[in-house]
Amino acid sequence: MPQHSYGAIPWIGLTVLLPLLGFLVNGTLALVRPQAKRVVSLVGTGVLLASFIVAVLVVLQLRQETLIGPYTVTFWHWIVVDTLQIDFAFALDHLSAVMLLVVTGVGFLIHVFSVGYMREDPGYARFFAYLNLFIVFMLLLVLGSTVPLMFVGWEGVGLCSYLLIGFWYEEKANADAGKKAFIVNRIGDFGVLLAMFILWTSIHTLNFAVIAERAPTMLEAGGPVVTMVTLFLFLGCVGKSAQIPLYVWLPDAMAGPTPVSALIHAATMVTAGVYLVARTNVLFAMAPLSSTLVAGIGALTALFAATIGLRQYDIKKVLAYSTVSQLGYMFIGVGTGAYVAGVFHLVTHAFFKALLFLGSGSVIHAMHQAYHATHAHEDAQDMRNMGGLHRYMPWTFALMTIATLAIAGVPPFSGFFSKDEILAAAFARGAEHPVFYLFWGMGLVGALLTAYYMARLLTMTFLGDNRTGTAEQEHLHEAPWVMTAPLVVLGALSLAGGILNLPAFVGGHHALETWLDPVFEPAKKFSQLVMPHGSTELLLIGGAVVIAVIGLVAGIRGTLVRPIVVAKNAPAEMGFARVLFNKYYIDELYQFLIVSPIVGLSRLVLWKGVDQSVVDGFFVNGSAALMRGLGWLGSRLQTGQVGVYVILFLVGVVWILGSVLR
Amino acid sequence: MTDFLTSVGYGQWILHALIALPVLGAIVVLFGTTANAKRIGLVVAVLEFILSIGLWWAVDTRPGTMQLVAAIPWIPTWGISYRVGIDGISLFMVLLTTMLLPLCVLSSFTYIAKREKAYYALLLLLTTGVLGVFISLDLFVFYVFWELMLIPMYFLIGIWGGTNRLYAAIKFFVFTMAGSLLMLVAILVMVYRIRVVTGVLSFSYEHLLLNAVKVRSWSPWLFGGFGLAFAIKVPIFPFHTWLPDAHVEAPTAGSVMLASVLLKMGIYGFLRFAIPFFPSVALGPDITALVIGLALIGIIYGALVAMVQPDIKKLVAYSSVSHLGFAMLGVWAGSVQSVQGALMVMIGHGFSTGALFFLIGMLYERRHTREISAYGGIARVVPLFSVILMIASLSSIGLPGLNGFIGEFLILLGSFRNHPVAVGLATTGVIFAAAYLLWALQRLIFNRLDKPENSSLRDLTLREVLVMAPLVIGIVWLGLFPGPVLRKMEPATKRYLELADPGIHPIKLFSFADKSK
Amino acid sequence: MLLGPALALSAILFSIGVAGVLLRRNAIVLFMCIELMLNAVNLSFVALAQVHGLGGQIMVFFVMTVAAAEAAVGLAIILAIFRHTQSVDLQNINVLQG
Amino acid sequence: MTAAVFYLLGASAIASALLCITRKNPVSSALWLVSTMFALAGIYVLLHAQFIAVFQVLVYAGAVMVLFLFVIMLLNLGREASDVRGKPAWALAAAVMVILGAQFFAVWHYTPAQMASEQHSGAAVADPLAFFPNNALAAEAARPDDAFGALSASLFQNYLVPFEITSVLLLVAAIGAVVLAKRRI
Repeated sequence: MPQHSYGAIPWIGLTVLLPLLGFLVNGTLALVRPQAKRVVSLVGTGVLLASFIVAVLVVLQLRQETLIGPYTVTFWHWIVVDTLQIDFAFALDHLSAVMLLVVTGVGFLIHVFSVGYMREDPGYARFFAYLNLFIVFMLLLVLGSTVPLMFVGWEGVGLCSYLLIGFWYEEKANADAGKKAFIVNRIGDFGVLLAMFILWTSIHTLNFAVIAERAPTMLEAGGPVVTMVTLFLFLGCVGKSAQIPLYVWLPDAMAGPTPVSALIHAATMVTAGVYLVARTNVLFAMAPLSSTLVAGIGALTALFAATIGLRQYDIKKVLAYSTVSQLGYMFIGVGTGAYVAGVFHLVTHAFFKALLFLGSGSVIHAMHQAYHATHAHEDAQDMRNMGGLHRYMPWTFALMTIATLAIAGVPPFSGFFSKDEILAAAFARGAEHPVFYLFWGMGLVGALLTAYYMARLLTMTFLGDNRTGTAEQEHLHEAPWVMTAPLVVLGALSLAGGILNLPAFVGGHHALETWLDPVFEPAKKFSQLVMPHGSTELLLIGGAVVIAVIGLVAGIRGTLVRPIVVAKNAPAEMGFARVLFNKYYIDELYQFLIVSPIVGLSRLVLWKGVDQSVVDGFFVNGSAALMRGLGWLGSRLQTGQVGVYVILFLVGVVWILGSVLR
Repeated sequence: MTDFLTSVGYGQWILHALIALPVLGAIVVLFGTTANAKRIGLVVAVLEFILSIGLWWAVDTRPGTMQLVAAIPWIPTWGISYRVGIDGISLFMVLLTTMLLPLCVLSSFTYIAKREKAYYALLLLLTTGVLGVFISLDLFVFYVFWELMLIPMYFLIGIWGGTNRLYAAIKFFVFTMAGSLLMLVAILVMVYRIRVVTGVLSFSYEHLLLNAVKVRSWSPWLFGGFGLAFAIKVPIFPFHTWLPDAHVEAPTAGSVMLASVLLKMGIYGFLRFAIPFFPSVALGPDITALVIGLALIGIIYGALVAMVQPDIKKLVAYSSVSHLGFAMLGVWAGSVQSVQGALMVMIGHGFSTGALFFLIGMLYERRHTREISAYGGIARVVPLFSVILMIASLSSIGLPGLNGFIGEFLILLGSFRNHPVAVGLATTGVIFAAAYLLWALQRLIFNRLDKPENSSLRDLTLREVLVMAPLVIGIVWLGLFPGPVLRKMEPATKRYLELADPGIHPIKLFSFADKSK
Repeated sequence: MLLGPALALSAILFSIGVAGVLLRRNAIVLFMCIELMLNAVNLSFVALAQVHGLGGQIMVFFVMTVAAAEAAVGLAIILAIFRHTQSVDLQNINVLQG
Repeated sequence: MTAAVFYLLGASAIASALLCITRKNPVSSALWLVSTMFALAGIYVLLHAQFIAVFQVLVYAGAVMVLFLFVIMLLNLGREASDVRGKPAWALAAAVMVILGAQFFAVWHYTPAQMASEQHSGAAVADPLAFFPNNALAAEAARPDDAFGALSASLFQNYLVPFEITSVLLLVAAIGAVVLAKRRI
């Protein structure tokens, strides 16, 4: 790719360098003078703002240039070994531009929010240091030109999520959650590593652009190599984007502060898997089997997570399972080959899910202050203790409603357009492989459940009568403007997000689709997708809207019909509800099937058994004992009886004579 | 820089200086007073390091052959001469040793209280032994230094060690000695057989390398002798039980030198002697299958057993077994990437495990216990210590962007072509590594600060930060800019691969090997 | 030339001596049996001296002197032991037990 | 004629040896040993080793056996309970006797002819005795007149050093015996 001076584009390095500087400054402050909150917040958010502005400039510059391949900025030769040449280089194309904007934009908003949310926390500086470091790694992931460089970002964000989930490390549960997240991610990374090795041995390159070039010619479409690569890549995505079976870490990740959940476990990191599939679209297009698997697992996760979300009482847990479910939708999108729909849903989801999380953050913040004021020890995140908060937090309530309508897929909001496109794509793909009809169906049911549990969340927290307790009520009040302002911005975005990719029948011209076309063009050769249009399209849309409305209404009425009891004396769940509440006992299953056997095996069998007794005991100490035994035997011979010596003597004589004479 | 070095004739005297300086230092330490023993030791160590930095420019590794070769006849009648030389591979081992020495001396200032003079003298002597092994080009001289290295280590563990240090010291000594005696026999038989065939009696490396092919009929046994000695040193799976005991009982500096440098002599021995001498045996189908199998076991077994260790030092020791299993896989996979990956693991492991042992030593100095359960939640009390411990552990589990990843990535990438299944299994080792180290880290610095003694821990002093700084910088630097190091070692690895090709008909030791391949 | 029979006689005497050593518990008698064995050896020396020259006979000289010295020292030891344990029975002289 | 005398002396030697080892009383076994020695002296004479015969009688029978008797008297051992060992010892002795006998019998067929032919790798040797280099010495010694000349010549010429060593040996033995036996030195 010829490197011309493209105005602002060479400044792309700044978007990563600035947060890195922010991390270094905040990091040293955390160690040296953690109480310098003002400086920390200025540096932390300022750096993000600057990086966002640079990103906008770069993207504007990119819009004017019509470049065929990605624009590469090489900083230095990273790993150089004989034929393997990996550079520390950023590749900027339309897809990474979109991600760049989302990461820096939403990132900036969440930084502003956390200035207010984490104000009293002693680890304030450390928190911002980790957040900045996270942005560095996320940008590395998005901008990396080669798979290993992306992998640096990939595991880097895993590390930051580990640090941030276990931010309040005094609690063993938080530290456990952090460790669990990292290890489950590592299982996913195992897949990415193997995919890299197969790629290297088959087509001798790890550079995304070169992969897109060489794959069609050097690899045979639908062949074993391509399928293996894509399956391993997908294993990485399952680990990172919390799909079945590796989703267990995301609900536990709610142990981290809420801005973390918003930034990492809603908007950016978890979407890395979708980005990876989109980035390597050529390979997935060439491997129909794995694409179908991607869509299948996406659909299954969407439905499965939605069911669990129904009976959760912790506000953040509901949102966590909703994220897992929405990610499932994105994978249905990219699985059916409608990469644009997947990315579009990724963007809109980033907006309204971040808004939902931050909104719940404000609610939890308010509840904390209330309980703090009256020294009550209640779970500030349990919806059963909330209720009727719309009187105290009007702004948060309004914005949360917008987000709920968006996620449910009600027409004017962004969620409707992106989710509808995915379902339409699944329906269209159904024509070729009937199994996609099943995925479409599961997606539809998932949409219904999503609408239901989001409505349930909204009513339990904001509507109905207040259950926090009379004393606490006067302490409940709206979050400070520094927290509500980002909410407003996100509200606007989730409201207007749809215009990014307005479908034809509403007069739009698929702006995002045309923008992302050059990126997904190589995949076109292998899997064409004709979107439904005309009557079928209208029918689908109508159905989706009806589903959304039914879900919402049922959600609201369902929760208001029975009086909700305050958390501390709530009756235990019964029957299937208990199964849902305990998330199908998946965690206990994993613990029983995988974790304890491995630990048990390695303690008893490997360490005590093999290492101590066999290798150490038997061979090492055993041989020592053998020598001692022989010595003892020898001494037994010296009985002191002269007679015995004579006999031994004679036996010797006889032996020698015998051997001589033979 | 290079012209300054040539002007001062650096190439001629540096190798001899590197060997002689520690010995002189040891003597001076012994004759000095106990109080300033450690100061002299530090001066000598720093001087040694400064001298050795010049090697980076002086050694021209482009041709890949031995540089700065100097030979002084020692016992002419037996063809033994004191030949030394350095190439791309041994250069980094020497630099690693000389860099760690001052850190070791600095870290034992407050750690060692009794018999300080002997301690620092032995530490310096150990360095001579180690450097000698890495630069000697004469089998006899190599063996002398190999044994010379053993004795100080034995005393370091035996005198300044923990509770049952004698058992550990003796076990370490007997284990290594058994192996090296077999190697001595192999050396002598090889030299003699070659003399019979060629009529020239000489222990020099080039001579033996040239004529090793002439003793083909003996090569399985000779390789066995060499291989066993190096396998014990690496340590490969069945011969590894001395490592945890030696580490647990050794003082901090001792276990750092043991882990970061002494273990690498095993792999260096394979790269320099065992494989180039008898490639047809070493890289034949069955030995390859055997070694890779053992390496795999080492990786996974080491990681799993490390997971359940109550003692943090034993945990890191077993992690070394796992890391060096990767290196062995890299060496035997026989592609440029995998061998360079093995070298990078040798260097990277030196940094990360060295750092871990230093930190554990500092913790031990404060709380006099290595049980993980005795700690908990100390991140709030000692933030700087926890940050450095976190960096060192992340480098050890191979987080991309730090040095651990480079080595392991190259090994796995390079070995995938001809051992795909082995690589698949080895990569799971990466998951277990994350599991055991993070679990230990959590029990150590996170969780609730419930034990009162932990709340009074004081953070790292300036001296301790000075010890850790070079390692942390090295970890980050090697992770982001491995280019210069990789380029410098590439010619040497290419030359090694030329020597180490099994040829058209490799020797099969066990008949079953044919069916399995 | 009585070589054959002489050697046979020597063998028989030697065996008797050995049997004596095995059977008797009395230290003195043990010594005597050893003397007997030595005489048997002397006999074979002398017998073979006919064939191989006087070297054999000279050996007998040396054997005799050694036997004499051995007898002297042996008996002195037995005296010392006797003084200590009042018995010459080999059975209970086992102070050198390992 | 000489053969007959030899067999007579041989038989008496064996008989007295057997009696020597079987007598309970040490004194009688000592005396039977002396009689064996006399028989042997006779045999030496037959084997043309007159000097050795005389030496045997003088030194061996005379000095050594006297010493034995002296010690036996000193310790006045008298009649002891049968100090012969139990059944297993007999069985072992018998076994050893049988094995030793078999081995000596195997040795017996090594006649000079056999030895000579073996060294010539199987070829029959005409005159086996000529084969042995210093056989001439033996022939000369057979001459009756100066039997002692040849013997003393080789003793004091070829074997002078061992001769001196034995004298030192005797000296040491004497001192040793004195130190051991004396109660207080």
